[in-house]
Amino acid sequence: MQSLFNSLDLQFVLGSLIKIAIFWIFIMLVVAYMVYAERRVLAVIQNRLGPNRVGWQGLLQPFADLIKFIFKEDLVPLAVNKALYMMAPVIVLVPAMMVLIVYPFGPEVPLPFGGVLSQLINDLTARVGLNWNVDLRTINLYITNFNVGLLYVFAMTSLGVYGIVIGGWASNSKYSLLGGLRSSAQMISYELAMSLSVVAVLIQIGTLDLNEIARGQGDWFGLRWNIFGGPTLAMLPSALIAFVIYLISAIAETNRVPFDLPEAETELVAGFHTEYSSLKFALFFMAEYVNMTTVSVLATTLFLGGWQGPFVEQFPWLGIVYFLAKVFFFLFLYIWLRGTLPRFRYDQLMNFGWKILLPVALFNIVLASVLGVLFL
Amino acid sequence: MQIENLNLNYGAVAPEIIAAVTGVISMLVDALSPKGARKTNAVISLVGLVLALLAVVRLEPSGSYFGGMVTTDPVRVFFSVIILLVAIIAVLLAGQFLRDEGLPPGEFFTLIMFATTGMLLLASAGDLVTVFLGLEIASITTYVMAGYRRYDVRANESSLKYFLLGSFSTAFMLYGMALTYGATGNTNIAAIRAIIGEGRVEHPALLLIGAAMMLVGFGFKIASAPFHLWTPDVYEGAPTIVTGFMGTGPKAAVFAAFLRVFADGFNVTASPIGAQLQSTWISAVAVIAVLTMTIGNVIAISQKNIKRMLAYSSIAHAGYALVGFVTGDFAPVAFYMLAYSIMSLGAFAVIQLLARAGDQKTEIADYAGIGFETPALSFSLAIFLLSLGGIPPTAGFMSKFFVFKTTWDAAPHYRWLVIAAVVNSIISIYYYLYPIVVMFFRPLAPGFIKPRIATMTTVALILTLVGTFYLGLLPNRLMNALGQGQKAVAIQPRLGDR
Amino acid sequence: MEIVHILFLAFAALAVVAAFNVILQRNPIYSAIGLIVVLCSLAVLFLTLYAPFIAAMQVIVYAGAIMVLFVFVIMLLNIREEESKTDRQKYLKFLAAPLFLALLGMIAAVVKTVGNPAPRGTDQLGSVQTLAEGMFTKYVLPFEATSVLILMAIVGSMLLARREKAEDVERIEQALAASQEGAEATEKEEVAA
Amino acid sequence: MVPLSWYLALSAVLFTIGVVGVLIQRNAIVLFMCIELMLNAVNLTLVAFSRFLGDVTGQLFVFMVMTVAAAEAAVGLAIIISLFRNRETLNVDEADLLKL
Repeated sequence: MQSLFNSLDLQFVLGSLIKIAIFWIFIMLVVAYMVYAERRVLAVIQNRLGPNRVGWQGLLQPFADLIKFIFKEDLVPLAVNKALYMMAPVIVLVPAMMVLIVYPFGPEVPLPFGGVLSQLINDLTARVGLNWNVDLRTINLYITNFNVGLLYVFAMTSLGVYGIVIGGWASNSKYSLLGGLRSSAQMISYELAMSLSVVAVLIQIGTLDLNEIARGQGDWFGLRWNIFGGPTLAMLPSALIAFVIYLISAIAETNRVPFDLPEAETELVAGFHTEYSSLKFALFFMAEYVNMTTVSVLATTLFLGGWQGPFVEQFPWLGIVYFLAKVFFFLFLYIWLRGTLPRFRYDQLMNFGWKILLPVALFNIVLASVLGVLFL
Repeated sequence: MQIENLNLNYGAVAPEIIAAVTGVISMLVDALSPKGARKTNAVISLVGLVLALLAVVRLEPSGSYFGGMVTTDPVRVFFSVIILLVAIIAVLLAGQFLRDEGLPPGEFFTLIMFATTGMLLLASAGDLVTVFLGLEIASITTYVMAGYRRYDVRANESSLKYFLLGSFSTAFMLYGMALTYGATGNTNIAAIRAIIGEGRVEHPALLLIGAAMMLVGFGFKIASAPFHLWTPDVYEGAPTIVTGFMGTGPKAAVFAAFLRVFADGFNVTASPIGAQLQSTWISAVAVIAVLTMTIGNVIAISQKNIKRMLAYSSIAHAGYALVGFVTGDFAPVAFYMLAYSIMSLGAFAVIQLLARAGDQKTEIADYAGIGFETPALSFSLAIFLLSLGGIPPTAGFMSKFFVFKTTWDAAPHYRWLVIAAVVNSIISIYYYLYPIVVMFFRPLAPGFIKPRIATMTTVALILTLVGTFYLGLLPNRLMNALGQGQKAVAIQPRLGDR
Repeated sequence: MEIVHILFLAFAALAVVAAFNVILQRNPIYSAIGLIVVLCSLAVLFLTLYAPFIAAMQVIVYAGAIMVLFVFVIMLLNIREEESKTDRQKYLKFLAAPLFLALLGMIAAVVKTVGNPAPRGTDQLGSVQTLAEGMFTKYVLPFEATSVLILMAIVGSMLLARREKAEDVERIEQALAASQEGAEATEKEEVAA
Repeated sequence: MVPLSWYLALSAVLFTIGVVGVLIQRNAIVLFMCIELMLNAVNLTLVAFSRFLGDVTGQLFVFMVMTVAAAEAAVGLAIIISLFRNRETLNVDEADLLKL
């Protein structure tokens, strides 16, 4: 057992756990304030005030909401399938959170007091007889590096659909079931276009490793992003088409306006989570916003250069600022769309996905391959 | 693996490419023509099949291509010809079937063409991967074809049963392939043969279990006992023309792969493990052959429904063909499958016409007295039945003779198998004669009208009749060709020589 | 005992339990969930075999596409628990137990012969590059063959699962009636005679 | 490193469970799931051999198996839907218009 504690694996596990905890708190804050921001921005768009009472400008509103969610009565309808009904929100949230471990939030950064900290840890572990050689002078701003990171992201995203469909079915209510079925059909349909759109970018960069992808966009003063064609400007057309397809299908994937059919109030009450209340509803709610965040993070990494930007090489911590700025841009886009666009009809949605988006994505792969063969 | 070493020769897969492209063309034609293109598609498919036939005949003599995925040898050529003949006859029959039943016209031809692609791939497979893929393309298409008449519960059930048991057997086959791969470190059949011959098998137990699993898989696919239970239900429920098609084409293709994997890949006696493997599988196949023909024939006697009867008869025929396996030689099996395919398709073609739309009349009692009302049909049916029973001078007799004679000469240890087969074929004559008796010597049931016969159907019937007599009367040329082919492949060493 | 052993044992146990769940549940949806768990734990086991690409594909294709289809169909048809009315297949249950034991015996034999060889593959064996090279050189023909397979599956499933259009129903009924009428017409003639 | 025999044993156990499931289950859709389980067990065998033989063929084979499984699932579920439309049950014992 001593050897187990000495092994690199354990250090890796412990290190990862700490990082995961930090990331988790961070993402929860993002989600909380995303909700707040959504309400305020929508209010501005609709010419009203929005929540501004709890704390300065309503900044403590998310915590008030959280407390409300926790203390609300947890109703479990009689006819539900108990086990699945309980499981569904968890199944939705867990894959959504699991995606986060592969995203690079920034370059390798020097940790303030890193040298002192590693010295301290090494001394302490040596005292219990362990021989750890921790080096914390620089740290990576990602949890783990995975050479098929992009596929991992798609794998996890594709699991989220179960929570929705099972939640809809277990509720034993027709609105929920219809919402769940609609949602799963929608997610499957748009996942295809989304994955295919990414292929065009993959042709430019030739790797599935998200870190490599981010690192590869650093030329031109940190502006050689994939949306501009990555290695060669000649790929610009295919990259732009891919970006647009990705954006559209990402919005559909996350069931947001104008593709929020699964929870169309006018026809389906609240869709798959009609029968959920209190904390379980909060989990669904959270999952939706986590998904929005992760989809934005992926868009940032794939198309907008991830943490790359001017002066990142000189000041590595600047990377994380650029990164968040780009992510928040996408999140703002979501809110903006919600404030502006009406909802699609269901048949329009399906037709759009299968008859327009998918063929365009397929065509784009051909375009990208031709351009790649000619210019790369 | 360098591209240059792969031997990418598109001529070597020309038949498969032609079949697949024809399938796509017929699909597009059907999609783009407003009312469905039954006739156009039939013509397109026929042209495609004839082209594929030409491509098969013009295949380069032998060799392996695409990194060993495809092998050209006499086995491939002969079985490809059988498959394409079956497909041509099926296309000829399909036109009337689709019109009489009012079924969606275009897709049927597309399915036949894709199934043909799969079967051709299966017959040419030089690697376990291509065996698997060819098998799946052919089987999955046939599942769909079995359920083609989708308003009909019987067809749905038949399709479901076929699908479930087919996939079940595929899983066995696949597990066998995985274990064989683990034991030999290779999936190429020729390489596996070489490795077994040199005794470089790392885990002999794995190889034996793998071979057994694959035997189970193949046994399911060719409907041999004790894996035959799905056959009668599936054959009865599927539309008659599909029954005819799936009882002949895919079966012949599976026999080709079966021959290549077992009679070629696992037929090496140079090393101890090879010898053990060979003697094990050959005795297993012999036992399966006897079981298959006996069960098929005995149960066939008690059948009241002609499609079920022919289903059991097809089980029995698989047993006869398996007898040829113990020679370790492909020629008798190939000849047998050719003869069986032609006469069986002919019989199903007549039954399709007599059963009417929706397969309403398939009881043998329905055939009472029709003998002289529709003489053309009933005499054809009689001839096909007699041929299936092995009466000279038909194809059925000659093919049985060829198989039994070769086995008797080549494998002295297995003469008991030949005796069992001869006894069985004598029993079988009883139930083949019964419908003939009903047709010609019972009073006509009221309400009989002559079925309409379309031109294409007539052509198909004439083709099968001519084939039946040609193979029965003038088999020499074909047999000589087979004999030469057999020397060219030299699937060796024969069991009798041991 | 390394961490990888613990991982293997944990996920192997999970897979086996979930597999039993697949076959012993009466409600199809629980079976489906069991199968999803098996698939995901196998994906983890693929990772321990240094096959990350296959692991990702396992989740994307099996768990993300195929099983969604299953769950979708179960919900679409609203298949609930089914009490069986007939027991014709009961003998199969008695067959199952000895078969299970026989196969387990076989497994023991296999495991004993295989032993514990050292892995010969490098850790790069399952990388995307290696797989892609194999796929587009030696496996190019099977790869193309799968496209035929998938095209055929699309045609076939559309054909079987779409609803009959009104005109289709009409045409089929006409065709069936035509053959019936023919029969009745001759019957009448005979009666008249 | 986890020994090869562990993987093979697990895969064989899963395969066996699948086979038993096919024998004891009556619901067509669950039966089909058992077959998928068997295919997955085979995939594990193939990947394990691929790793221990140092040969990429096994993993490529798994690709083909996955493709086939997807095609099979599409067609199989379509068949199940078309049967269900015509007779509201998926109990294979009751699919007895065609007797054994």
